[in-house]
Amino acid sequence: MIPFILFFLLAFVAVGAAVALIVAREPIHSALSLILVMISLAVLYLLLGAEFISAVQIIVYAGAIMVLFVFVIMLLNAGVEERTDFSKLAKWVGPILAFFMIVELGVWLSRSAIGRVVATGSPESYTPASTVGLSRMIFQQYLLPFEATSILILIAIIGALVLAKKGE
Amino acid sequence: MEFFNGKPALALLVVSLVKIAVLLFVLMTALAYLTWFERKVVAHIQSRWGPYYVGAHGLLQPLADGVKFLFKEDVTPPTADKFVYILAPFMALALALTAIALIPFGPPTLTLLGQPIFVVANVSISLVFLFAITSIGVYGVALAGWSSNSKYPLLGGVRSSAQMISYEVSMTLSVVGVLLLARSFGFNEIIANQAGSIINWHVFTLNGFPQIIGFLCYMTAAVAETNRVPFDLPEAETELVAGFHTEYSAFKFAMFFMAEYANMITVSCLATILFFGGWLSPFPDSWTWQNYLPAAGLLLIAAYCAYDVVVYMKGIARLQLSVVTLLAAVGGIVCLIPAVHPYIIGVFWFVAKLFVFMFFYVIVRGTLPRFRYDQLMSFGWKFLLPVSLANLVVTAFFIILRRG
Amino acid sequence: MHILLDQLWIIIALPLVGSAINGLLGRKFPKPVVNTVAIGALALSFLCALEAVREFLAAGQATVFHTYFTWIHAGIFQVDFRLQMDQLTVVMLLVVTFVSLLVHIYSTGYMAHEEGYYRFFSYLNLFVFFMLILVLAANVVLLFVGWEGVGLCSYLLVGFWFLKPSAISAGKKAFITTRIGDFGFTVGILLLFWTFKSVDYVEIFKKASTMPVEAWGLGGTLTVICLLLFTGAVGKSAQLPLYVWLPDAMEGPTPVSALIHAATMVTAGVYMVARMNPLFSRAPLALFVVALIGALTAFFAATIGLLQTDIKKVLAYSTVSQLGYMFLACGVGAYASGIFHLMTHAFFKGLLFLAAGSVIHAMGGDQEMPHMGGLRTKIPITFWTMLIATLAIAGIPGFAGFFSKDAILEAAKDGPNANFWLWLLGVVAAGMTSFYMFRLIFLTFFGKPRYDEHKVHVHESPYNMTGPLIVLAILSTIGGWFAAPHLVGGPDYFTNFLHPVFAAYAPETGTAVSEAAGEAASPAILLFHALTGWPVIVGLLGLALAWWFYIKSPDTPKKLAQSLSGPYTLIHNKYYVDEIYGFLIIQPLLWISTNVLWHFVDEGVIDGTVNGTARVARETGSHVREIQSGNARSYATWVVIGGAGVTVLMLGLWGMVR
Amino acid sequence: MNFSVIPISYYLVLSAVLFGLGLLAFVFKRNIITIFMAIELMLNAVNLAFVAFARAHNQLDGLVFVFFVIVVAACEAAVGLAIVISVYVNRQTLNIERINLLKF
Repeated sequence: MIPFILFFLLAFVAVGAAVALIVAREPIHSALSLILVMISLAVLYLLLGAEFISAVQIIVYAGAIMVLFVFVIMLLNAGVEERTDFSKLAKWVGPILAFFMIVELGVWLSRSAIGRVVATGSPESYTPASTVGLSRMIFQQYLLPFEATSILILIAIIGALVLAKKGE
Repeated sequence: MEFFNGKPALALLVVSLVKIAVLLFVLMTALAYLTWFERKVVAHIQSRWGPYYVGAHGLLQPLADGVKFLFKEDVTPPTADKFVYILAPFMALALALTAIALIPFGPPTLTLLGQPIFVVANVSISLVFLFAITSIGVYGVALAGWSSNSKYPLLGGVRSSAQMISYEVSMTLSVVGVLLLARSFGFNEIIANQAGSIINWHVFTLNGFPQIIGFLCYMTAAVAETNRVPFDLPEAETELVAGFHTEYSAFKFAMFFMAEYANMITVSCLATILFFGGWLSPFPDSWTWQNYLPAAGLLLIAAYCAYDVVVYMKGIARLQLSVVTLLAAVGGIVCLIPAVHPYIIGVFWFVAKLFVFMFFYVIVRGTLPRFRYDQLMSFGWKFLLPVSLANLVVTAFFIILRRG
Repeated sequence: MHILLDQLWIIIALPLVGSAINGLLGRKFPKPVVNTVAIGALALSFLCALEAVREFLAAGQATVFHTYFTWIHAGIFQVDFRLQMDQLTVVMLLVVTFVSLLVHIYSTGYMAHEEGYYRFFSYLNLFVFFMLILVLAANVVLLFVGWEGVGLCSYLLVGFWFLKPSAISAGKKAFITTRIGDFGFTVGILLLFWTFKSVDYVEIFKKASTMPVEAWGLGGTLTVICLLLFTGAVGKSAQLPLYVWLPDAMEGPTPVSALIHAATMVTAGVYMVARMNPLFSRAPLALFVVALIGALTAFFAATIGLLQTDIKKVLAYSTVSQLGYMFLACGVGAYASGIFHLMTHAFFKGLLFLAAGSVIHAMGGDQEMPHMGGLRTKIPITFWTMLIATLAIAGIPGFAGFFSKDAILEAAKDGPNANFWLWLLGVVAAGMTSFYMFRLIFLTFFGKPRYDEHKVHVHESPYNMTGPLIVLAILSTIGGWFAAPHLVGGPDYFTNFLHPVFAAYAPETGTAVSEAAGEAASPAILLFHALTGWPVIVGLLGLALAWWFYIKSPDTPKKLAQSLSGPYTLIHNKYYVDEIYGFLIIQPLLWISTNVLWHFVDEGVIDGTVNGTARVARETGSHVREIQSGNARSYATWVVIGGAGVTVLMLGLWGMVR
Repeated sequence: MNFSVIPISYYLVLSAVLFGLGLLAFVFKRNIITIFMAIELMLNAVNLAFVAFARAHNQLDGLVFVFFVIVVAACEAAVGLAIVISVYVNRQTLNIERINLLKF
């Protein structure tokens, strides 16, 4: 009983925050609601037994990326978003399609074979291994992708520097 | 997910609530008196008396402040973004307090209804969660700065967010060395890894690589993380009036204030746990006399207060101080009972170490000047980060050497 | 223990290396270095060839095959880089490497003052490389590689003085004319593969040897194949009707003419026919065609040779006619004799060209015989060597040409598929050969000088030119004595040596076999027959006639020319063959390519298509670009549309899956 | 309390819905930064799906992928925001519909 309540509570928060992100005119509010989404997702990860991921989710997403967003928003301080509608396509077709996709994906995922699985195996068998096993996987099985991402980060840093540099 | 499963939910709930209540009370008091302590020390550094008149040695000053904060008019700037403006201080304080819930003040072996007494949230990877919480802590400051919708706070907010991000990196990195030594994210394991005596503490340990450099990096970053001098640019009075909380008054201001001190406590606790063996005593367990140290300390305080009462104090102050004396004496006597020892000793050492760090904080504040912003940034990125990275590499190297 | 017999590729590789070094780096080299590289490579190659041959003989002349790597492998069509070594190869190998070596040495003197010295030698080496591939190849496709390669080199070398328009056009002519033949050759190869499902000699011959000898009249696959292959030979070896390129090819440097257009390349056709003897032997019609074309060419070219005044042109036509002889030999089934004549011809015709080159060198580049005369005393070495060569080609007894030509005519007279008329043509041609050759000698070396002594300073060539002359002179003298004994009833060493090649897959009614068996008459009679045979007689007749015309009474030719002006002009203009070809083939081709290919196909169809495509693209673009509104939200919407589409698709697929 | 009684499909549907909302924001918002946030939202939804699948199979690969996704998101934010800043410096607006120089 309690798990379901908890789940639905979090799901509600997440969806609500996502909606808030859309309706908010103030970028900061959008950012805050996005942070809320992320946090609730982190808790959902806890329910799913992925402690470490949830922590990382908060640290990196909420703690770093979103701070970056907030920082930029504050730096530019560009004020509220103006609701122009130059693109008729986006105005009419976009939302409809998006809703369509929500329904579509929802139906599809819920009815897909994996969807009916109730996660087997008790969390104990799953969780304690997760941090250790995770690191094993990253540094052994997925070492190459890992290094690749590190290079990607390097590139991103350089790119950001180049972009931010004042035109000499 | 030791959060939930396994143990009977009700017991969990009850015990947790009790623990939270106690912790909150202690913490609030501690925070209040921390302000008093700081003011006193700084005053003496600057050869002043500091708070003196409200209660003996100004011991009631914190109460007075609290009352003042409560009853002052709470001004909200009309142009402010109300929601965020109100949200910010709550966020700051709440997160600051939540972080402390993860700190184990004493040995996990002592349990109540199957729940460890000295830690509120007993998580397996507590360190990561702690960082998670502290990493969101920045929003309080940043949002406060933004929502005030006025230029100084905005600058403060921008500064703080940038500063936080910059120093969080080196903070985390400087800690990784310890993780390598302890091979765990859990505080209990980390502390257990330092068991024995002072020579096994991670700062000094010789199995692996002494984390002294890591500790220094951590401490620096921690000071920056808590926006304290010399890194208090978000609230640099001389440049930004009062920085991010310029527009805040009354209780909201107080919340920021408390949040700051709570953060100080948190990072100090973290330093204690990671580098200084948490609640472990510096002496080998064979030395049984150390069980009487807490009692001795309290009795000493009692003695000093008694002397003070008799010699210097006059009027109401004499009465107040004698109450303190009485409390200290009773505490000391209670601590003499062997049955109580196991419950006290850990906490005693923990608090003692914590106190040292607090003192350090205050002294730093009293002595060091403030950085310039570009200096701050270049220091963080060009010095602190490389050093902590180097520390990490060297540590890993030595550990590999040891483990063959 | 075969060292080089197992590593045949070395023989081939060396010239290639030399060519590469000279061609890529030679520009900077001083002449000695270029010489060292080119000649060194060839000398090594020659030595290796010798060693290989020695091992071959030591190993009891068992045919050797070596596959070094697979070149093409597609389905059943497999072409290996496969080399082989048998008696025929031995002969060709030695001739090619040795003559080329001599020519190289000669060239160092002849080309000494030319631009692009390194280029010349690079080409020359390259030519040798391809020629060796052609000779050593163990399958038809590889042979074809060499075949085309030498064609290319011939083109490059004929057009060596690429600033001379005539040289360029000559090169093109050579290339294109041979290409006509090569077309047939290619088709022949395809047909071969289609028939025998393989391009490897051994495979083909094995399968072929199971086939019966085809009847006269068209129809047989083998006949068709052989005719097609022979077309290639006709082109390459300058036979009727594709001989026209060879005389023009004389535009190239004389050593080139000597090596490529006398000694080696042009004989590739003969070699090919001989190599394919198992097929030809089973296609009597094809054989007859070969013989006929050969005889006709021999006669025809000889007639033209009679009246040429350009010293090299004379030699060119003589080459054509000699090649005719070789084909005649193959045609009448006397492959061995054909190859024999090929060898001797390589010697004396190479010698003739080189000597002619020396003469031209002495005359300071003048090639017209009427401007010469009386050079006998001034350039003795050249004179004597050339005289020997002439005696050889004229078939004067004792010299190389005598034996080979005699063998051929004998085979034509009373060989297995003898034919009187072919024989007759051959004999007449022989007579004319000796006539125009001695005419050349007399005009060039005898009589009184007809050139301006003050302008032209005649001088003997340096040793690096005369040396090869002497060597070749010796060879063209003794080169024939391999075959000598059979005149006195003894064994014909040469024929016996080649016998395995031609006997191996010969049909039961062996054509090649009967070669070896001389008649059972007494040696003396045989010798008498040979010496008083028609070839000798006509040879001496030609000599006498030439003497009469050009020494005794030099004005006879003019009178004769006036009296029979008709044939004279006809022959003098080479039967107007070039003009006829020009009218019949080139003009129509030009017309077609101008009006059809250029104006219609290229401008109309191709350009139309291309421009049309472009126009369509532009039109589409100008409308489609409306979509690119520059509004990122629209783009985002497009992205979403795409995503939705994909999701729908996957839903559908997933629906199918379950 | 055992939390694996919740069927995976719940999580999946939730992630689908979040993704869709992200998509909606992606086409609906005009502020570049907000659009970025929309993208982040979508990434998060995907992450949720990943974690759910990982749980369903009791395999950790999904979590590893989440890591990589987070890293990529970080890079994207860094570069993207740098771009946003330079755009704002040049055009004094964050409205994506006003940044429309790049058209036919």
